[in-house]
Amino acid sequence: MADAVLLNVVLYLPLLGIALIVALPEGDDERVRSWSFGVMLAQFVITAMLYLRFDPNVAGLQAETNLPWIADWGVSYRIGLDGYNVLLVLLTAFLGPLVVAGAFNAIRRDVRLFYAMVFFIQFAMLGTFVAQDLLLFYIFWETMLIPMFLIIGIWGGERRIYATLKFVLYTAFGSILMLAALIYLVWSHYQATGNLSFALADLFGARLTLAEQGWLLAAFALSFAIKVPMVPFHTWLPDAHVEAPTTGSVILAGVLLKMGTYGFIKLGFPLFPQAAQLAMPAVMALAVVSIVYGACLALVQTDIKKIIAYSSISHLGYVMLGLASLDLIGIQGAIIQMVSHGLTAAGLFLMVGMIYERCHTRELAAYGGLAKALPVYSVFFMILTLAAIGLPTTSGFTGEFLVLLGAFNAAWPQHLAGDSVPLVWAVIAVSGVVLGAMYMLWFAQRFLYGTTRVPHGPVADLNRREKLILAALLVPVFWIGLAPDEPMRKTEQAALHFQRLVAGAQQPDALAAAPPPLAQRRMEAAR
Amino acid sequence: MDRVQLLIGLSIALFSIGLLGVIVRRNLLVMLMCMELMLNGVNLSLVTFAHQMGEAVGAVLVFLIFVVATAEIAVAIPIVLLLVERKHSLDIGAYNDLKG
Amino acid sequence: MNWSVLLVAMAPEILLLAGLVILILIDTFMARPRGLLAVSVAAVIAATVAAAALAVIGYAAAPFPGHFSVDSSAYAAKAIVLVLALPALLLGRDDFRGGPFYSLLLSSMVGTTLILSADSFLTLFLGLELMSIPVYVLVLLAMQRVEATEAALKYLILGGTATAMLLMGVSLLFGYTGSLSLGAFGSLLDTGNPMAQAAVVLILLAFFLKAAIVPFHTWAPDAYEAATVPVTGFMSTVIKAGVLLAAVRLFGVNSLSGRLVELLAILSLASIVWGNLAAIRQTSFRRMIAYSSIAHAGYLFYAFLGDGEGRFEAVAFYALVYGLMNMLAFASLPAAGDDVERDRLENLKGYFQRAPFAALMIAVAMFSLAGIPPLPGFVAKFLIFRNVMEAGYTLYAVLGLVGSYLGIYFYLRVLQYMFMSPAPSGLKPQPQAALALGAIAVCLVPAVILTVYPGGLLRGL
Amino acid sequence: MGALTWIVVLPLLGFLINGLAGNALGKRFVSVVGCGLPIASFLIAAACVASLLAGGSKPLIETAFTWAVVGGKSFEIAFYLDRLSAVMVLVVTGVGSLIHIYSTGYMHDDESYARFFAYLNLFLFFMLLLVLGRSMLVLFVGWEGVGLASYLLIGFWFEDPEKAAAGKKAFITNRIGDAGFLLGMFLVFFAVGTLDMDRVNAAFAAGVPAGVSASVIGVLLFVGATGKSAQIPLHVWLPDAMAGPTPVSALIHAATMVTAGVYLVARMSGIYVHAETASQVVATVGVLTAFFAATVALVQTDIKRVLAYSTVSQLGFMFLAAGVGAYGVAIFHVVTHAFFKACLFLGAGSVIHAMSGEQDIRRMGGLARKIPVTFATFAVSTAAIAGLPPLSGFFSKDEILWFAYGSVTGGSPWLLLLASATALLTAFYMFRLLWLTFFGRPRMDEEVAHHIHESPWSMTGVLVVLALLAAFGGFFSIPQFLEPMLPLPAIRPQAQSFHGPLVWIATGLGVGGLLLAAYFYGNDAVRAAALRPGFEPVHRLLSGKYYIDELYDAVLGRPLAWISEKVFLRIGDRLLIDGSLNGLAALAERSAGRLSKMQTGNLHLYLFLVLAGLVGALIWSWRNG
Repeated sequence: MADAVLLNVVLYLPLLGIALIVALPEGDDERVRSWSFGVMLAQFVITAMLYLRFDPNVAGLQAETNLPWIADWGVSYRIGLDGYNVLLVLLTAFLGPLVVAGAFNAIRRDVRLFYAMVFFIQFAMLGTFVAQDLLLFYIFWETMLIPMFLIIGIWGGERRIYATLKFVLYTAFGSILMLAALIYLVWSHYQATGNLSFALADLFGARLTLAEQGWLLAAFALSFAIKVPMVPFHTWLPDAHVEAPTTGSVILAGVLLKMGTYGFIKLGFPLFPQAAQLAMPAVMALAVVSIVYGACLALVQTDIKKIIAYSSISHLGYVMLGLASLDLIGIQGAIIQMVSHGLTAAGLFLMVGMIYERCHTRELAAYGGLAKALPVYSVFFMILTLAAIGLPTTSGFTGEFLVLLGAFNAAWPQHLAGDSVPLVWAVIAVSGVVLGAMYMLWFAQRFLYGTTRVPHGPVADLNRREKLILAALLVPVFWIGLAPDEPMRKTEQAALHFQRLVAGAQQPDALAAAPPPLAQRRMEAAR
Repeated sequence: MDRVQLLIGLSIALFSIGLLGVIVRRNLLVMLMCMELMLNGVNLSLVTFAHQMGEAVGAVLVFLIFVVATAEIAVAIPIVLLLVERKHSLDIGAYNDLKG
Repeated sequence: MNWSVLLVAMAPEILLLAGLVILILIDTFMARPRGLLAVSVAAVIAATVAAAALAVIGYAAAPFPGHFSVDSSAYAAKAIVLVLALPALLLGRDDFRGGPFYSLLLSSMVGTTLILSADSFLTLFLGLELMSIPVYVLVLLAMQRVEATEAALKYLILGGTATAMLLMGVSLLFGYTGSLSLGAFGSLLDTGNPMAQAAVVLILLAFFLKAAIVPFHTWAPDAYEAATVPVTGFMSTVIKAGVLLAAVRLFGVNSLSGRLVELLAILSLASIVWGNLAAIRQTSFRRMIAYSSIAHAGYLFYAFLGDGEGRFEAVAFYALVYGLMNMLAFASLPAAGDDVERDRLENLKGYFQRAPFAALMIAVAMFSLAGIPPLPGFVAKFLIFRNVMEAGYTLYAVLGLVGSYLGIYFYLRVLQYMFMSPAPSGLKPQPQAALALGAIAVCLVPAVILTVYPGGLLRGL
Repeated sequence: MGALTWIVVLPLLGFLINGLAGNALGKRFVSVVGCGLPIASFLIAAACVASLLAGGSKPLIETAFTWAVVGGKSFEIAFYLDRLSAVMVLVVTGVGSLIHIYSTGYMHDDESYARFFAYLNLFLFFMLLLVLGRSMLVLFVGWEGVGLASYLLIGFWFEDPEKAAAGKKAFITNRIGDAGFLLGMFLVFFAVGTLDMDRVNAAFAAGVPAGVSASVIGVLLFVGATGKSAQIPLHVWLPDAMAGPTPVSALIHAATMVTAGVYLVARMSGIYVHAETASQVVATVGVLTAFFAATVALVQTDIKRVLAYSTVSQLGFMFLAAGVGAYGVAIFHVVTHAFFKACLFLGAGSVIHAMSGEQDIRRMGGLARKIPVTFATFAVSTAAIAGLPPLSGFFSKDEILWFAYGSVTGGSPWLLLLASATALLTAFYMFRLLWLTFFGRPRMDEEVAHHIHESPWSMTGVLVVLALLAAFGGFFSIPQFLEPMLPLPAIRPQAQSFHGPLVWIATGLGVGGLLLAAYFYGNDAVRAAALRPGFEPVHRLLSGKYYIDELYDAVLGRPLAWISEKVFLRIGDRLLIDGSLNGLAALAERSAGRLSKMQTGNLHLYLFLVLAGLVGALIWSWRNG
């Protein structure tokens, strides 16, 4: 009970934060900054408490709130923590203060609106993760567009308008189809069971023909794949990242992209297990393509942010690969990889922002030998880079290792059974670690080593605030790298649940034989 | 063919002529007249039906229509006057400043 | 006839009429008329409260059996249109010096409330005309710009044509069924008889024309652009809501079938796409809203594909939210001196710098109209497409949603102007007029409530 | 924390202290920490080994903590000490400590003194993880970790793009190997369900588990080994790695890290004994690498590069041994090689130090008298690597040749042939190096010559110790020491009688090399110079290292860049995806324009639309209504 209250507090603190800074007098930017930071910090502390109180052995929801919201259509205000979201909620809350602190210097225009928007998006993201009701999830999911649109569009770079419109229109298209799909899903579930409910718990295992599942999964998957993003739905990401202010990039890479993968693991696959099983080879293929494609493109970028943006595509490919493996280790690895990427990518973008504030360019060619000019900066940068390419003892390794192990574990038996395609994908994915090393080290070498070139230099090394931000960021990086056991135990139940739902579901011909009423009526309409 | 059908045909003819008139004629006043014509077509049919099935209510509607038609014209004429005062033309083709 | 029943049942209409009479008296006998706004606002509020109250207690009666009856849903509908009329009144003063505005608006309101409890085509026709004719006048009354007369003419001629079509349909219907009751219309929906078909189609198209559905939408952009802000607001919200709710009453609970479905679906879809696309290129804010309102008319008629029960709920909720948001946007526009100036979309550039609050309000309105959660516009849209989907028209629902996707872009463009573009030189911040703030409040408060807890209203409907 | 854990952790402490606070603490303190902790862990290691042997060589196992538990399978961070790891850990900590001490002298004037020791300690930490890890996971952590350390140390002087690039090359090449390693590890995990290597070996001892083939695993793991141990085709990084400071070359790229591959194969011998094909691959690759590298070493002129190629070549020998099943012998050579090669590199370092940075042996000569200690130690080690009895190299190399020929598991004459040829070449180019460096008349310019001086005792002392080890290390027969756990293969019957002659052959090869070198490079290498024109093309090919770097760049590097740039970025992203999207946007814009044009403002048109709509609707509704 107490936990439920706490969770709601966590969810609504950002709105309180908005109220606070709006109440502040115009122009008192310093206070706006410090108060925002305070609120975010409080949020993180409470979330951490929730995390510690989270019982890894309970399979179902914890800290659950369940109130009728739009009772007439069985929409309920239902939020809670489970293995799926607990780490992501923690991650979101953890990045909050860092994001706020990271923008102290960078944002000088419309400060109040800016922090209001940061709070707003924080609210939306947390809501997306904790929502346990399909419509509620969708609402939070879409809400996120508004603040992001403004953050990129107002405080962004040269081509910010193009980037932000591209981002919104890309994402909104997916969401529209998802909306249609979820209405259809709920209604046919109602037709089949007479229980009109948007609660996820009820919708798992809704009676649907394979064809219906296919269509619905396609609709859901499209919007998730756009958010992840998986190749070929990724072209919004580089533009958004490049044009977004540092904060925008950090939020985007740190949490927002995870919403896509989270959607897959929490909704997309479990809701339509039979179709998901059939789709898995395709998903796996796309995932591996994303890994390689993203890495290759990162190899030829000249804009620092773009390099990291494309590397994100590659790293999230691993997440999808882990999910697609349907192997417990792989699933666990996928969840860890989500968090890991959230940490490292956020850190790298923060650091890009820090150098950008000093040197006012993101052209890689303009830099060189920072290790000499900015030793502290370089050390942090090197560590994050290595974490990103999955060097052991960092979180990146834990994620990649488990994902690849899981993928291989799942693929080898199929290979023995005569289907070597998954094995091929798994092997290609493993070779992805080489590509990762290639672009990241190539990047680091141009950036940190060689003869020293600092645009608008000489510039000061990191100040205390920045050092603290990055140091704080490294704590979980090494924590997950050295002792992932604790977080993984919290997610294990969820991974099992996912595996049971998706891998466990057997292809039912009985369902296909008797289509539910809605299908017939749809045919009528089409006629 | 009996009288009812004849009258209905006539009324529909009136209505159609009115509609076509509104569409093809360029002169504002003529257009307004054509609108009246349409309404009269309706009236005729209403009366006919009312007579045919001995239902008074149809005839009642006719009276309402008269009133409303008058009101419409009462609004329309000043508008026409204002327009003419502006461009000194009754040709509807002259009035297409609003577009896009 | 029982007068007490009459008084109670027709309370909203009577209150409005009373206000109307007082206004006319003031106008006639006072040298320098004052307090017009107060009186009209008082009358509308009183009527609203009455309607709402009666709706809540679920009062039902038939003072004029077969012609005029009321029940809770009718009252709810009336309450909705009346609420929407309030901001229009409040905004009106700056554009209209003097009386006619208020009296005309009130009489139009009387007509609107009338059609919302009409049982026979007599009342319906009377109400429709009573609703429309004052608006013809209102369009040109402000005399803010010369094109107003042209707009009024176009509106009047097309409106008149609509009336004629409606009447032709009615007479055919009368000829086929020998009755003028709305019930008769419902019974005609699925008869194969060509005459009946013609009657239904004619009446339906008349409503299409009033609600500006493609290809009968052409009057809307011109009329909306030339009319001043409050009138545009009134047309795009109250009139539209009135027409649609009347249509709901007309169709009753009969679900459509066969050709009619296709007719409705295709034309609505056409207006959704057409409206959303044509809005992209506009430079005049009101014209843009006009096209968006064409699209929204499409969504609203989409609701008729759904089954009878859900229809009223969907249309009422949608009309309310849509109206509130439109009014919110209109109320928050910069109060530039010249009407043409005020209308130019360019003027919104850098609006956030000049008037943050107003800009945010417009932003809320735009996002809501675009149907992006958590704003109520989303729930409204969801409601409509849910009904369509439930009726089994999955394909149409998906197409409609995709069509609505086309609409996002031009709403975002407004935001881009306000937040992301530098202000054109020579624009100084103007504070919102007190009345405008009042109008904003009238729109915002319900909107917020509907955002946080839409379930409440939906349960009521 | 148990003793084994301490062995590993102490260098880590050193890294943290020197890395975080080094610059503040001052050189003296840094040296104490940097050298003290490795020595400490050497002592602890020695103690542990003692207790191991006392305990009847029952492996010591120490579980630090559980890394993760997934689906009932647990990954544990545990340390494991048996005779094999005992040998390795002693070499690593022992030679490691010596080289640390040496570095205090060698790096004395470097501005990033603390950073250097931090890195060295970091390397030691990972290397100890590698050799002490019980689970392949831990081994892999160390495996990647030493890669990181070598990356950092090769690029230690990162201002020079060349050096930084060399570090990158090393890391990426290793990563390629690691990919193979990972796959092999996955396969093992799939087969056995655990990564603890003792369990794995036990499981395979009971027979190859269902569903996997030992050879596939063996080859995959060997791919990892080729990366780490610079075998064909992944040998390209090691010569470039000489860009790092010389002590690094000695420690990482000669004595310890590069032998990790050999250790892996020996450690996984349980699998390789079932993997005939894999073993043949190992042996073949080993011997080919040995020969190939030796030929390249013939013509190198950079003192460190000569040693680098000789390292590659010697590693080849080790894999040859491992490939024919003589794992103990392989480890034996690992140890002896660690001694003499470390000594050689440090000696080279001392030379470079004396020559104030000069590395080109064509500009040396006549140093013997000027830096006697360095010369003496260098000479001993050279003789050792050349395999002159009774020095350590002689014993290990002899055994290798013997098993290459005689082993029942894959021994064959042609292996012997190539190996012997390589041995000859080795002796030749090593003595060539010795001659050009220390004999003949000085070829360096005046003020360099003027500065030449013997290194401080901290360096020479280490050289002496290593030279002694290189000389007498061979008398401690590691193969017998490892026999209990790594039994030597039986000898083919028809080879039985061949052992005696082989000893003489081996000796002969060494001496022959010596004489040849003396002949050609005696009195200022005039004969070699005379020979030169005849062998011009060969010489170019060899000094071009067979142009393998260029080949890789042409076959892999450039195509990858080209595809990424031209195909993926230009065609994929910009043209196909964004292109089509922008197309759609433009379409919407255009149709928007059309639609607003249709609103001409002409009332006739409006009314006509109404009529059209009306008629159309009526007709539509009448259609077979």
